[in-house]
Amino acid sequence: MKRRPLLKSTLAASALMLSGLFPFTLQAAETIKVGILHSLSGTMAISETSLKDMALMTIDEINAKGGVLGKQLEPVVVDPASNWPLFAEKGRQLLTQDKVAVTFGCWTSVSRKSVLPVYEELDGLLFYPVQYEGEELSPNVFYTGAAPNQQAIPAVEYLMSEDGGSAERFFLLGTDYVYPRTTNKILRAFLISKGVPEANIEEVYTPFGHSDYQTIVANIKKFSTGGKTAVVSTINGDSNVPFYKELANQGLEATDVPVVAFSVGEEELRGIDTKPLVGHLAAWNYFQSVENPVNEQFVGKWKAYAKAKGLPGADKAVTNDPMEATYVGIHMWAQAVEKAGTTDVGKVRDALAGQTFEAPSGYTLTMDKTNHHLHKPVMIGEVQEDGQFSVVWETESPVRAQPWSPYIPGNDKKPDYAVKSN
Amino acid sequence: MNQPLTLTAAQKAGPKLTAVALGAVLAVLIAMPLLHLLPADHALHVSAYSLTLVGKILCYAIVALALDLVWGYAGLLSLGHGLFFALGGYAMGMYLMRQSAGDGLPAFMSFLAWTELPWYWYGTSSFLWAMCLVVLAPGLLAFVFGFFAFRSRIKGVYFSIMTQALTFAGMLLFFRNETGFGGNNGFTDFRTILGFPIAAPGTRAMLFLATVALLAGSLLLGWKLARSKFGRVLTALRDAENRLMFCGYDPRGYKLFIWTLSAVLCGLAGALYVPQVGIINPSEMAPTQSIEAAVWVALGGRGTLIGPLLGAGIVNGMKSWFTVAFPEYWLFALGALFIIVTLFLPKGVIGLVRRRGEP
Amino acid sequence: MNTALHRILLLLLLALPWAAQAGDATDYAHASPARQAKLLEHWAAAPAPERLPLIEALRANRVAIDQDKTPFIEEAGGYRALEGDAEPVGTPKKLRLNNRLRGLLNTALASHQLFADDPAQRLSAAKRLQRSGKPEQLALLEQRLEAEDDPAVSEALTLALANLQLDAADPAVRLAAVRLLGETGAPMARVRLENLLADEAETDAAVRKAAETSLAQVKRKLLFGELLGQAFSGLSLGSILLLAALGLAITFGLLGVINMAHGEMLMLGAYTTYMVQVLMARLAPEALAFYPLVALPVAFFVTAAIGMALERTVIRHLYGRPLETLLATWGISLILIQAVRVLFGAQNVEVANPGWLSGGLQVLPNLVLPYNRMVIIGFALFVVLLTWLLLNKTRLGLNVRAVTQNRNMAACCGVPTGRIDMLAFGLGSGIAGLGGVALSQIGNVGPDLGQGYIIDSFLVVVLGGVGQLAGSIFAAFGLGIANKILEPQIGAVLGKILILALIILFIQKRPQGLFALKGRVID
Amino acid sequence: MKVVPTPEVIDPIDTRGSGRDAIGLGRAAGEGLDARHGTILSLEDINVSFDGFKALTDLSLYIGVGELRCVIGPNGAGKTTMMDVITGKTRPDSGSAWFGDTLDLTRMSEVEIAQSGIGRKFQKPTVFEALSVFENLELAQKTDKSVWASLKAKLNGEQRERIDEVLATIRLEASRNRPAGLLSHGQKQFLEIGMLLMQDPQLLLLDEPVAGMTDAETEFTAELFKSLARKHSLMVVEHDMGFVGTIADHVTVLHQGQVLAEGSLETVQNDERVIEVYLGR
Repeated sequence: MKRRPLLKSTLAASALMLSGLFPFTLQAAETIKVGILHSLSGTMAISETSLKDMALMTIDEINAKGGVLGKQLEPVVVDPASNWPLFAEKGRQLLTQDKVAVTFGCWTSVSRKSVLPVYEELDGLLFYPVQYEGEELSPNVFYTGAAPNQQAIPAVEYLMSEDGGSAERFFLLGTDYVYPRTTNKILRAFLISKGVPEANIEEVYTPFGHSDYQTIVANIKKFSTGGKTAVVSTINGDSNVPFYKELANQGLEATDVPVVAFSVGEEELRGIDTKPLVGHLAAWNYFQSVENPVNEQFVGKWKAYAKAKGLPGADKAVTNDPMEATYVGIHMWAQAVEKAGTTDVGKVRDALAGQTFEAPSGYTLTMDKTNHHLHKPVMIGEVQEDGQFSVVWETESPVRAQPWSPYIPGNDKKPDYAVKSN
Repeated sequence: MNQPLTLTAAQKAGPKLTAVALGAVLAVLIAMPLLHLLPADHALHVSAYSLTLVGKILCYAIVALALDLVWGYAGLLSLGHGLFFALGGYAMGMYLMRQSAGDGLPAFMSFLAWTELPWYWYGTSSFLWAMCLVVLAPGLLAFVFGFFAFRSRIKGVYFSIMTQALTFAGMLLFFRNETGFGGNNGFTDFRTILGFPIAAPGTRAMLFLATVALLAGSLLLGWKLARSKFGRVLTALRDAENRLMFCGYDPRGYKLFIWTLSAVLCGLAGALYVPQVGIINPSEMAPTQSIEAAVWVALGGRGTLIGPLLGAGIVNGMKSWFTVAFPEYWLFALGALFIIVTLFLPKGVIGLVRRRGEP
Repeated sequence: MNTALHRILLLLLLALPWAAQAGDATDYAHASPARQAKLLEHWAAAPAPERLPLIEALRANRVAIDQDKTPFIEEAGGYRALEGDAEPVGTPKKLRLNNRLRGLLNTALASHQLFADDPAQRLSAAKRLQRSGKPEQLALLEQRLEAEDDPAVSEALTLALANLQLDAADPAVRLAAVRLLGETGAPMARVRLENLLADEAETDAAVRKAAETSLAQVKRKLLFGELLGQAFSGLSLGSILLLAALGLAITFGLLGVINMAHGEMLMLGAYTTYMVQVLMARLAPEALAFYPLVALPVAFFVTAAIGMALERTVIRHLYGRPLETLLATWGISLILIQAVRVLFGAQNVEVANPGWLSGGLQVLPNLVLPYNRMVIIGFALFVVLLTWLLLNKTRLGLNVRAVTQNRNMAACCGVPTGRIDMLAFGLGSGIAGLGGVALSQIGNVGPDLGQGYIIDSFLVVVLGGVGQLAGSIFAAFGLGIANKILEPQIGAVLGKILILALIILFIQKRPQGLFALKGRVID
Repeated sequence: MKVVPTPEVIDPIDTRGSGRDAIGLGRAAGEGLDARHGTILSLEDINVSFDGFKALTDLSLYIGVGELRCVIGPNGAGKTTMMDVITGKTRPDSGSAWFGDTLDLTRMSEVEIAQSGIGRKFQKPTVFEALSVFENLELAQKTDKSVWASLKAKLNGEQRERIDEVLATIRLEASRNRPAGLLSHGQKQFLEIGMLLMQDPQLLLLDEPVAGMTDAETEFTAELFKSLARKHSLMVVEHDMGFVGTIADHVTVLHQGQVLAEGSLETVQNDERVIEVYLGR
């Protein structure tokens, strides 16, 4: 029996490859499959897990009302594990193996960039719920988060206003990746157009997962002696906690140097002791503390859902902007499918243009007729002791998105409608 | 215990059966891309999903094999092979980016407001030069690092930790936007390779076949090396380096050769990986990725040639399946698998298969 | 009883003038934000002691208005009218504050506090006015300086005044102010002096000359503070690295286990701190401030127990196969991370600095040493001492060293090697748990906490020399300080890359680390 | 038992070329090794210290061409450290070490030293356990040892014969294809000696070569060493006085890193200081 070993290993290898070759296919005519592509493990799980849960809740809500086109929605949850190539692979799997009608997912820009060619190639439909840097407009993606002009610019305008503290010096601090870079680039151009001299703008980047902000906070302090200073923070994820802790412990208060953050929401504040942060700011299109009946219902539903499903930390469940964007996105898609009478991507895409939805932010949001972005209100919130934000300023009406920011040279030639990149 | 080669098993099994078994796998692998060319509704059609998935795993298998050459044979555990893999991938990615950018600059550069290509991008629009880079970048880095490391006789855990530091430094460097490799976003959105659209079934099939060829070539190379006196010197080096030195062999040259060769193989695998998965980003250099590669080798059985391939296949196959079947709990399964293998299968899966084969 | 009576009397006294003041609170409540700001500026320039409670209530964000815009102060269980004795119509809504108003309130509060009886309060008010004093307050400050009898407060007031006197018409006054500013090391003084010198803003030659001298003086002082700050942040980073690596110095350095799950022991220590905090908030809220102290032993024993359990079930089988311990512990780490993620959620959990670990000590005008960092430096040294004592002065330590140096010989001498292995691994894990408690006070507490420290920890241990406790200490502080010297020059990312490159080069020179034992090589 | 021929004076010129190939071991001094003055190894004033501990103090030792020298001494006398110095594993703090008249051992790497003709057997038998006995000998064979050569190396008939010969000498023909790890302790000792023979060095350093051997094996080893002497120079470190007595023409006693006594075994054994060191008087 000496001949067996190699044969066996060879067979094992080929069996393995075959299993990848012919995955079992399930056909279910009575449901519409909906893909959910959020990392449940790895570094991005911290942000994306709650979006997955929110998507599931919204799908339950739609199903409870009879589904879409009389069919129940069937969520297909996959875990791309914060691994960017895996996003593309899972996206392809959702489209070709599971044949989902639409996908809700991605958080980081790199994950979106990774799946984008797949969705364009297979003509899939992706709803992306997070604020991002713009500079992209794909016919296969609907962007329900904010473009830079729906978040960053209004926030800086507020800082420059009397109420915001009449800031004249700006410390642009971010994690070194494309969203902070683009945002700061736009902000710099914007500030200069408002007459702020170059010397009054400082741009600093830290690596992912940076946890030692001693030097940077000391530099902010030094910078702030030159005049009324504000910090614009695009620090991502985990680095926020050490940053804010250092800020508080080195005695920089919001009255001296306010920090406005674009990536810190209610969910992130759950992990921070907010007492020393009172007065620091965040700019979003939605806050949990917004007072209106739709939001009351939305927050209530989420809390009940978290409790019912036994989600970790359910007693302290909060909603935030990307969760609202997910919620809005799924509902808008469902409405568009009803309108089109089919889940066919082309028809749904057409039906989505001009679609409206009464959102928890208290506004009726409209999907733009051409540029695949929502018209959104911009709100500035101040951190409160209880980890919530109180809105100190908001736009009078929803703002149309400018995915191609006019502050970036060359963008004036970009069309304001979606075109495939290849 | 430490059999120098799988070959002992292969020799026992008889050349005929080995050839038949290997031939069968090879036939399946060659058939796959051809079946992919069939129309989508054909019963035997192999989907693009399956093809890219298997293609990706084959690339990983080459990495596992390359790692096994240095770990299993020469006893040098590298926790930084992801760096060489990524460098090869980036070299290929540079070419692909130039292809899709046409005469202009790659998109991320215009975004940084750069007006001309940095010097290290020169010539990357030529496929040939890009291929040279695929070999040179990982090869040179490995050579320089190896030269110093082996000169000062860094070995064992020290060597592993240093390689880990190396890949970590590489990751930080490539994450920087100013480095000129697209920062965190890396390279995506490739269109054509050598003028062929990258998503076309024909291109996919060719890339897949190239991967199969590289894997078969690496296997053959590994087999030849392991059978040569060189292979025996490596085994001797692993078990008793001092004795070998007092026999008059200079271990530095041997280590450096196999180490550089392994890095180049990884680079080639990376170059084939990138057009198939469609993205390269610094997270490929994350230390955890390299540790995972070591796990593939250990799981399959190190010091053998087939083992690492099996290991890469099993872990990645499981990963693809688990992340869909039970997304929340797959890490438990993966973690448990590592523990069970190290505790109960010190020789890896291949050891298990062999033991069963013997009475 | 007596004090309560006192308070009521005081309140009555204070209440009297309110009527006369014709309603500052009402004025404020009715004003637009811009007008509110004007009011506050006015109040700051002309403080009236009766207004103090109003300003304090405003600053604490406890003023609300009802539908008729009548101002109320929020108190335990209800609302009390600030002026008169009206009852709220409907539920009063809090008056909104923003950062501008908060800043103005601070200044106004300081103005009012200059009249306080407590010199400490006056001192802090004067110090605040050094930073935010407005020209309109000039007269006020002069008046208070004359009335002041406490020397410390006087000095602070003089300085605050000097800031404003730079714009005085009389060159002699300006000269005195400039000289005075030179005495301080305040960052603000530098800017003021620079502005004075720029663009020929100062015309008097003598003042200019004095300003130049003062500016050089201030700059020197600032530089000194900066360097001290850098040294401190280097030490602080070093102490954090040390705490993160110390447990590994035992499990990896002494036992030879390439413990990839070490980071997760840190993480479990931090989560234990969180649990202790939650439990104490529920069971013993009055002692909540001391939860980190309670968490120390708890975290030590929890992580030590988990470590020992792992040692008995998994690692025990792998001694002598170091590279395989890497794989098994990697698997363990994956499981631990996901377990925490399932139990506590993927999000970070909130671990708050208690009062005594919040804020910092103002050492120099431009140097604040945060309490949590100072405590952590001390704690790191304490843990090092503890570990050293345990390893060198106890029977257990002797046995551990015996087993790690020669397992078979130790077994022959009757040392229960199995038990020693378990205890040593438990000790290493426990120390990692202690490190986790400290880390929870600095950064975030989430499932991935450990992953961020594992590479640094290994580098520290390897750089110091495996098995060398002293080496780890030097390596940790060396890395911390080198990092902080490089960071301001070339940025955080390049600094870190450079450090890694230097480590790789250094290991070439000394392959066994900083503190390797020289000796006959045993094969 | 044969009578041991004790060479009184070693004539360097005479030892070249005469009776070289009795058991086919090649020349005593290889190309490039200049030993015209009759000493193959000269250690002069060697000092080695480890963290303050003086392992060797002003040690001087000369070994003649074709000599068989035994080095004895109590534990910690510095015997192994001396071997480490000769083979380049430890660098002396001061002093000089010459191989022949021209090769400065303190400036050569371990590999260069090995290639120039010094072979070493470790105290603990060290063989390549994963390789077969035959492969162990093959690797030790004197040949081009560069990476490139090893990639295309193929054994020719002559080399095979040579391996077979040594296999016979060390009596391991029956185990030729067994992995070396499966050999007994004594067999490993012989295999390591066999590897030294394959390496064909001018100077052999043998650290406790008969430890763990049976009496018969010890006797056989003694025979082997005696037959090697004259054509090769040998330095044997040994505790077994009986063994030393059977082979040694010249004995050096080390104590606390210094040469305590030198001469014939008899002279040494009668030396007062040696007795004191050994018997602790």
